[in-house]
Amino acid sequence: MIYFTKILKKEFLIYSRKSSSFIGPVVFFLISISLYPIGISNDPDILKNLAPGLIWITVLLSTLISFQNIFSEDYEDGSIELLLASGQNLSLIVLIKIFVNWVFSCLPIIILSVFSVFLLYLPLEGLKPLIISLLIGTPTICLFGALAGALSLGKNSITGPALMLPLSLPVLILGTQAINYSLNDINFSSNILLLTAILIFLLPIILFASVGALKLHFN
Amino acid sequence: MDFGEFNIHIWSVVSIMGFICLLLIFLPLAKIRKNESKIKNNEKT
Amino acid sequence: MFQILKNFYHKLGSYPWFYKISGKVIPFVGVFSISLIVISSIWGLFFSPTDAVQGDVYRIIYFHVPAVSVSQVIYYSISVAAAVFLIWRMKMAGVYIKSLAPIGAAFTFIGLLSGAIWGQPTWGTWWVWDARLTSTLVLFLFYLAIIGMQSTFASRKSADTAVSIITLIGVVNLPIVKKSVDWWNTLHQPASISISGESSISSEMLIPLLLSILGVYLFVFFTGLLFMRAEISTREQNKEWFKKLSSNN
Amino acid sequence: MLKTANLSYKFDDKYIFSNLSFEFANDSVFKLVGDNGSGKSTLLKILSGIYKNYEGYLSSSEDYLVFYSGHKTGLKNNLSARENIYFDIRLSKISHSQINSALKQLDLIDYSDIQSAYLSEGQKRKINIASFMLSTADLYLLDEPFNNLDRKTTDFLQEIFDMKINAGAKIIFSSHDRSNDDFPLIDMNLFN
Repeated sequence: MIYFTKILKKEFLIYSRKSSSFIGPVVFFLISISLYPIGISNDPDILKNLAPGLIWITVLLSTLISFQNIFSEDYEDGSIELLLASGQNLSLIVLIKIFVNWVFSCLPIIILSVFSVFLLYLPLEGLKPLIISLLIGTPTICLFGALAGALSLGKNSITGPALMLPLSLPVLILGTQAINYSLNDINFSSNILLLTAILIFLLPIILFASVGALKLHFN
Repeated sequence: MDFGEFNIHIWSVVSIMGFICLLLIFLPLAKIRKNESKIKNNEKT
Repeated sequence: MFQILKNFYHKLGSYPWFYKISGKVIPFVGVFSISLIVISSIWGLFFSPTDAVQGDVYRIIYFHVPAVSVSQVIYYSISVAAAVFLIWRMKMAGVYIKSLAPIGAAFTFIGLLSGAIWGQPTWGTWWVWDARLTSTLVLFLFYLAIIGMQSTFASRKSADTAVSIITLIGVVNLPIVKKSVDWWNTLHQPASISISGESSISSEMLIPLLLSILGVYLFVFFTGLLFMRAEISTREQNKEWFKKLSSNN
Repeated sequence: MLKTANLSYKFDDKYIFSNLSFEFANDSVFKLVGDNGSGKSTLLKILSGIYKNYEGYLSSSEDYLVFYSGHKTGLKNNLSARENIYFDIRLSKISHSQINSALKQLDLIDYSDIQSAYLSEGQKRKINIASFMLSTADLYLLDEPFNNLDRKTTDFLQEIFDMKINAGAKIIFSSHDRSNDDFPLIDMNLFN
């Protein structure tokens, strides 16, 4: 247990030192959110309809930028070898890494997305489903990112992005649908439940697969 | 279809498919030839 | 019977045996498949009747339908190979996946492109975001992912394992994508354009279509053998049997 | 007691080494020598549990704690030397005073709060030596520990070796230098 809290602390320290890890996604998010009205239209009616999708897609893309960070640095500097040599439960370590990555790359954006509601004229009743769906949906996307990162490990390959899109498509649909439901006064809880189910169902599978993929690089 | 008639939709599909099929044949053939000739060259030297 | 199958399985797993046999089979399959494609194309393009509704453009069907159907069949076959590789560690299954993936990608691309070119004059649009088209696009992405995965691993065996995992993820993911897009479409505004109108097809059109499907399947078999030979010749370059074989030629 | 029997390692279809049978007794140092590509690093990685798909047997008579140090240092660029040692996952709980004394002995105390991205290769190796010093493992697997070191640190590393052995641990390390010491040699060239 001491071992895992140590890793958790270490990861937090590393991410907090590496300002690009959390400022990068935030800057990306702000830039895109402010570019949408300019690029599409500043008509509130048009933006209102697009807002759920735009916010979700932006969050998804900024995750896409950061998922490479999860393992590539550890691979470059040899930390992964030490983790493998330690004989400890690797899936727990991977879980910690994904969690810290989520806290630093997704959580700030989710908090910021509150403001994007005003910038993109999303009606206020859409705020609650937006935040809830992002909070439950983004960990799943981070999981996919971890798998893609573990497979391509430090090399720039098209595999990561090519895997990310199809895997995260259902999550994106459920998330944006939840917001649209609430705007039309339909109960959106079934979408949130489905997102939760996806997360709980995929968590062990993806962890197992990522650990397997990591080990493949040391064979 | 009349022989004299030119339908751009059909013929673009035909030509793209033909081109890709040719690629699919000649890429592996070139690779096989390269690998086999590499051995021959090694033996000569 | 079982013994024969088992022997065949072991032979199929042996590189020299496969290399020798495929070398003998390839010319026949090649000539046969290419002539089938040529015959069915000429038949379909010039001799089958013009469609009453769509006019001549419908003739794209002789290229579009075989390409789309073969691209899906290839994906199912490589996911079977992926399972075989992960369970029985059969090396030939890895070769099979690596060789068939580019062919599958090529035919998915042809399918998407010919579909778009066909859709433009008939439905007035190049693309519709319905479940079938989206899942074909996703299929293309998975092929690309499989092809892109090859270069990230130093060891062949690791690369094959990773590729098998991706393939199986894809085979689970594809129906999910299809279902969720379907669901999304029914909940959104109903699509103004429906592509699903299946009209009955006359036998004069059906025969060249069946011929072209058969031709493309055989062509995939042919190029599949070629790609597998190329892959084996790369992997086994330094093996005695390969050196002996290629210096005899 | 660590034992290998007919240990072989295959990369794809090519054997890196084969039929390695050894007994590594306690309280001793073993030196792996061999040409480039003879499998020194690979053997260390197998013994440390990083590589798992070897052939043959690897067994030990009791549970032991392994300390592995490879070519790659495992140091985090944006952590300081002190933090890198404190958060070194190979070490159990250690106090800051222990870290300080280790850094002092290695002449690193002036650099202890600088992020390791700005340290030289030799200094990075020294941080790893500090970790090695503070570790209480039973089996040490070190990949080329004497590379990139100055005379003084080399001597110091030798002293730590003696210390560890007196404490009952065993050390297996690799080197491309065949001369000048009295450790039992394992020549990897013999198993290619």
